[in-house]
Amino acid sequence: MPEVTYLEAIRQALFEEMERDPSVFCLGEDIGAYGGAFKVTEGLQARFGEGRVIDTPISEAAIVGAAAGAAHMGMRPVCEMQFIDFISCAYDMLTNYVATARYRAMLPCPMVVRGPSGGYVRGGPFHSQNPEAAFLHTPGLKIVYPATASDAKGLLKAAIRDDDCVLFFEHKYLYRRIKETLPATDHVVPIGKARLAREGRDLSIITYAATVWKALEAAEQLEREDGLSIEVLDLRSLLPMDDDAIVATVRKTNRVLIVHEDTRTGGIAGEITARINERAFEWLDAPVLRVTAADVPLPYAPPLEDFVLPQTADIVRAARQLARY
Amino acid sequence: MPEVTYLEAIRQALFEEMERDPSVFCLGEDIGAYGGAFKVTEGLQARFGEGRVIDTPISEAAIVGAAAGAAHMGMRPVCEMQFIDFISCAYDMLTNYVATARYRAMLPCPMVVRGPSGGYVRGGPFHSQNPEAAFLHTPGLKIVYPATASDAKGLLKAAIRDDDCVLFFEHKYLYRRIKETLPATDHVVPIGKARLAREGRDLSIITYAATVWKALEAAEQLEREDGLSIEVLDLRSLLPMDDDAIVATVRKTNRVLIVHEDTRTGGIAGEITARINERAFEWLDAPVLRVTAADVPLPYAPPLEDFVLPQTADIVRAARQLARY
Amino acid sequence: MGTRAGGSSNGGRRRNGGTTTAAQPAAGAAMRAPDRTDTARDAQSGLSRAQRLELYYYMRLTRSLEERLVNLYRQTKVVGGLFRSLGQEADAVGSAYALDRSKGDILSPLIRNLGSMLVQGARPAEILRQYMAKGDSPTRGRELNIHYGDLVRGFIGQISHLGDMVPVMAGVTLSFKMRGQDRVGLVYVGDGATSTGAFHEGLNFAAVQRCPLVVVVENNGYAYSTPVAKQTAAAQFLDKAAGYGIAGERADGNDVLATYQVTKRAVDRARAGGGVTLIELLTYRRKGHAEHDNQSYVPPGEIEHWERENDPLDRYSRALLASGDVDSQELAAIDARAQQEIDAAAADAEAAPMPVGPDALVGVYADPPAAEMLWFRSGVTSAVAVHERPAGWGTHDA
Amino acid sequence: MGTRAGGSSNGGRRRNGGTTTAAQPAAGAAMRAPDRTDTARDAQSGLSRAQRLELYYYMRLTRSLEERLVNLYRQTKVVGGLFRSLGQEADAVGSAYALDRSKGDILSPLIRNLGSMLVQGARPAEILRQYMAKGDSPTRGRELNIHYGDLVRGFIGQISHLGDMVPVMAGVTLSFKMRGQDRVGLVYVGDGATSTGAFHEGLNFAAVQRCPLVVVVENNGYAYSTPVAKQTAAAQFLDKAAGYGIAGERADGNDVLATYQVTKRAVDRARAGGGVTLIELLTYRRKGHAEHDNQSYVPPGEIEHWERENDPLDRYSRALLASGDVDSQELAAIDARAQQEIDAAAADAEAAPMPVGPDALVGVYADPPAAEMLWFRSGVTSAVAVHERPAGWGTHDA
Ligand SMILES: Cc1ncc(C[n+]2csc(CCOP(=O)(O)OP(=O)(O)O)c2C)c(N)n1
Ligand SMILES: Cc1ncc(C[n+]2csc(CCOP(=O)(O)OP(=O)(O)O)c2C)c(N)n1
Ligand SMILES: [Mg+2]
Ligand SMILES: [Mg+2]
Repeated sequence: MPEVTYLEAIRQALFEEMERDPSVFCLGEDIGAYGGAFKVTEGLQARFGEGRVIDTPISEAAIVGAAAGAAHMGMRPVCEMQFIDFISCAYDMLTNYVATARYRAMLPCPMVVRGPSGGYVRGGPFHSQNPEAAFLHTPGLKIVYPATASDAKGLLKAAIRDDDCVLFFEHKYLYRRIKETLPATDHVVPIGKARLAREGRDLSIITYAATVWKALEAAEQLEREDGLSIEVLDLRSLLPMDDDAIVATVRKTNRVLIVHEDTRTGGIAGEITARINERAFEWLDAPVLRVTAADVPLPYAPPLEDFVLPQTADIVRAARQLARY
Repeated sequence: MPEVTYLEAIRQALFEEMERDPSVFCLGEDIGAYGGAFKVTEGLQARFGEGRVIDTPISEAAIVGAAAGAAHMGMRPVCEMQFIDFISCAYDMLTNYVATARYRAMLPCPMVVRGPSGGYVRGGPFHSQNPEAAFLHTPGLKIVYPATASDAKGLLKAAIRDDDCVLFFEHKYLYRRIKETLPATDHVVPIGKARLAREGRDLSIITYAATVWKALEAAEQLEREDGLSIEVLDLRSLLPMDDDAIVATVRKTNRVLIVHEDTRTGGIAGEITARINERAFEWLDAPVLRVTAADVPLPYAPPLEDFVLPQTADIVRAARQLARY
Repeated sequence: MGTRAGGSSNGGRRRNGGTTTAAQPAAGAAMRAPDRTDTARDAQSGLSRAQRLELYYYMRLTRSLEERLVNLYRQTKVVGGLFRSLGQEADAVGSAYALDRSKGDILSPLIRNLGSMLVQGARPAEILRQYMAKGDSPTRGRELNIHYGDLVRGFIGQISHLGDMVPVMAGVTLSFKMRGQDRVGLVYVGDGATSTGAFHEGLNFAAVQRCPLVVVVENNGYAYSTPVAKQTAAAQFLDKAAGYGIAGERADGNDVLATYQVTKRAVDRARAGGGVTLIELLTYRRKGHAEHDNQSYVPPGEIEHWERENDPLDRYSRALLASGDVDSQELAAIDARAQQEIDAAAADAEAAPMPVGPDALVGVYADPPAAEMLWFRSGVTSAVAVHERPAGWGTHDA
Repeated sequence: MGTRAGGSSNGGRRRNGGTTTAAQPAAGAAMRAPDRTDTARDAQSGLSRAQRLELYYYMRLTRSLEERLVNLYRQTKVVGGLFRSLGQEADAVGSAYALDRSKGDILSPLIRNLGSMLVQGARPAEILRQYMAKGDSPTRGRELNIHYGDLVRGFIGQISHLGDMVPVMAGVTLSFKMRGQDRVGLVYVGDGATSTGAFHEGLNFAAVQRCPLVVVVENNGYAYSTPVAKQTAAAQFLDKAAGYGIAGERADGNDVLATYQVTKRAVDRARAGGGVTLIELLTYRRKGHAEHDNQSYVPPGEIEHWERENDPLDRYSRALLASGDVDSQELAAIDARAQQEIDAAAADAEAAPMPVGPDALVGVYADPPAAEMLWFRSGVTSAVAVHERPAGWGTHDA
């Protein structure tokens, strides 16, 4: 089996699910002949036709709303946001209409909203966002944010098969930078289960998406330079969150560093910290600490973006302090 | 001085600020002759004219966007969302345009977005929301959510005078249920400072908005029935948050219960817990615990709403457990 | 203005069909009077006598049901606000009647479209239970008033956020097109809702995709307190159609037959692959936005004028009587029958139990099936201590 | 179609005014040739000879500046993507030229409206610094490309989210009206951006308020890869005007004088209290959405056709020469002058320093003036260790 990129893994999942299930279809801006801004849907329209790979007007609320309507009728739409930053235009539709459909009206709403997310790519404040925290407090939605090609494929397949709406965030920094050989069989990764990306004894880093790789890099350096054994937990699913995996790693290492790329205040680290407090307080030998972006819109210039976003060096520095605590 | 309600206090703030500063104006749906769905702006148009109290079409994104444009030009607009639930329609405009204006473009954007928020009123899933968590991770916005008539007036005045955008959430359950004699002078409450609503030694309840009253009720009961001395910290400002006040109460009582009306997962309690971990971990004698709504859209029927939202009895129960820890 | 004869027949329509049961007598069953000329078609509308009486029945049922709701509201048996469609019954009933339930057409009503839901098969007992937040109401007490739906009968529950149902119905009808189904969708928006971004995005999306969708703009003069002149600078909502490249028509929404005809043409167009039609129906909201609204913003005499000159039920019963093949006893019998149904439904609904607290945790997701019980609630079924119910606790103000 | 003579004079216009400085020679200064008939008005446009040459200058400056940006982009000196307006220079320049800076008119450009910003006084050095993310660029390295503004010169920085500038400009111009100021606003939207909810809400709001606002829909055939037929079913964007109850006009956007005239009429209407005008300008995007876009979706020959038959600079220089009062040497001198300005600006911009990390924390709020330094960063000014820069790190793909 050849290695495939994170991006290619996503494309494979779309292809395979569309082949498998005629109710799956894609809609979004420029996803047809052009194949999408990042070419994720390249070749899909050629294979499945204009009827199942639909170029839409620039209207994210309509894309999401129309997907919901089609989903009620038994379809399984996959919406692309050209950049995930534009999901904010569909915020009302997602949080009020889609998320509540089953609960308030017994309407099934199986759909996926996916799109390129995250920074580290000089995209500036409107092409680099991490929207997970904005949706975390909306019951009725699910949120996944894979860090590996294998998880990208497996989670997207699970998302498409899920009977509720799944927000599928793709880290654009990873699109073409990571490669992996994928399992040959129909590869589905269950939503709601974290992945132990590295085993360790001294300290746990809990993270997801692009910063998983920074955490792993930091872990290696800390092992090499400080002899520290670092565990890295890749959450993969943010809603629902894998409490068991979180508690297990806290019990094991008793020291937790949460790393995420989103801004500090109101980022998901807060929720994780609260859960650790509630479920594993007695196992903590040190405060749960956070390495995150600074509380500013993400700037464009490389020195500014580098300064605002969490870097491997930051994780190393923070982990050293926490290990010494 | 006669006692005034929370609602009347808000109206007074609007009147006084519009009298004081000709650049202050109001816009929103049905706020003119009708005086708004809850009559908060009653009498304003009669006093200040149609030019300064503007009935708009039903378009929250336009209301907020137009306010931003006017604010750039030196005006100080106050937007009403008929129910705060409709702020979701302006989510893009607020988080992307307004919040970043100063940072990305050196554009001043002094404006207020206010509206009736919160539950306990049989409003169902779309007339009861608490949107604070959706905006907490957006640097550039400020968020206040007063619990008393005096704070409602003083914080709204501060919000109108603030040089950035302030989201001013009004709890509709409190509108006509609480009364207070207000200070006679120009009463401004600084944004970013919490209020010690009750002093205590054994346990701290950190909360804001309507649940402040439930916490106070619980505190009385706990004092009476269990002899517990409960401190109640009313945050008032959620962004920026008063870290010093939070740390001070943790150091004093060493036990913290956070109470909020919003859903549990992704609610603001997570952020508060993280800050306590970072700043006062050594002072904790017990895990930080949360009393919140359940993770469901807020249902309409009284038994369901009562079950989902945090009640005084819940706070009592939780505080007892935490005190015993 | 919808006065020309609709060229299309209503042959495919089977109203009193298999969806009614013995326990729930068929709506309109009273109108079957085989000894009369039931099948004679009205020249303009193409509707049979039975169908024209059925329209009357649904309009009467709408009005009487709302009147009953007012009584219940005054008795504080309605939990939330009460939203009337007084004076707009023709527009909701006539437009919905143009759909074909036997084909699986789907409708998305708004708060003033109770009549349209009744046409699609909603039952008074459901409506009453909804308003009273009963545990066996269609939404099990989770949602307000007429915010509920049933895909089998062909209507979808709205949410409060105005405009949002337009994109949703674009998607519903897109699925009809994708699957080659012979189905049509109809979505209502108020004059106020046309100002929303969702209305625009959804309508444009449907127009480009040529979805089989009818968009009915109910111009009832006001959005809450805001008159149309403050909602749009356009001379008429019909003028929006060209901007989306779709067909447009305007009709007298207080004339049930005209409303039916204009909608029927649009439904036929949609079914024939002709895409979206925007219909502006002119009507008037005689009651406030909700029961608490005192309508202080309405110019004096305006409401009385509409009540006197343009009540849709008065107009229609006069027209039926003038047509010569209906007599006033028949209409009185329909009125009585509607009343009986409502009486039975009200007794039923009042006796129905409220939901119990833990029901609230069920059904947010297919998987997991229920939300976690809150840690401080384990083993507790009633959340509220008796003393927590403050005076004034009750319906919200707007 | 903008061919009738504009009745209005351009008397109030003072282009080369007090905002230019010795260090920054006045744009257009080269065109002052007092020995020629500078004040002779063109019959159709009402523009003097000097003004007509100024239009040429701005169009040339736009094109040459973008060409320089292409060079810099290929040298990887541009940090993000590069967005061209090749073939659309006339539409941006001609429309912006209808505003009156001396009156404080304000314009909101989009990504293809570099020309309009130059007209309002933006300087090549600023543009180059922006694209290179320099620390002394107008946004200090915080925002991309031409996303910046200056209220003094009268243009407002866009954000990426399409449509959002329409409500914002509704508010800007609402403030003009509230304060009784004699000012006008102009906002651009692409054919694609007309599909957004924000466009609709903002336009409707401005229409109802009769704001002094001109909305220019630049119909350049595509939104990224999406042709207009997939964006709207309307025959023309002009058809949207009636739906908002506003004035509408359509013009040839590749004819700079026609563009100027149609916009001037709208500006005059706005200034006279006549409210909003929607203008559709027909043009063509000859380059891809951004430099990386290979335009595979464009039918063969289409670009070449527009290049050959309808290049706005070619057309305009031919027209100027044909008018008889301009000769080719004059145009060549303007070309050279534009080139010199760009050369100087580029040298300047390349030499300018990048911002430093901690600058990022300043200025989110007026108070507090800076965000908190991250705890793990205290005392650290460079966040990134050298080995962290992976291969391929660089500009994003779209
Ligand atoms: C997006 C949004 N904003 C505000 C409201 C509050 N609201 C509820 S009904 C209403 C007026 C609706 O008027 P219209 O659309 O004309 O419908 P009508 O009530 O006249 O049938 C308003 C402003 C809402 N439901 N949704
Ligand atoms: C709300 C929103 N959705 C998607 C995008 C991504 N996007 C950027 S430019 C563009 C195409 C714009 O087309 P048009 O409005 O015609 O402007 P043009 O580039 O042709 O000038 C798209 C889809 C965006 N910027 N904003
Ligand atoms: Mg209305
Ligand atoms: Mg375009």
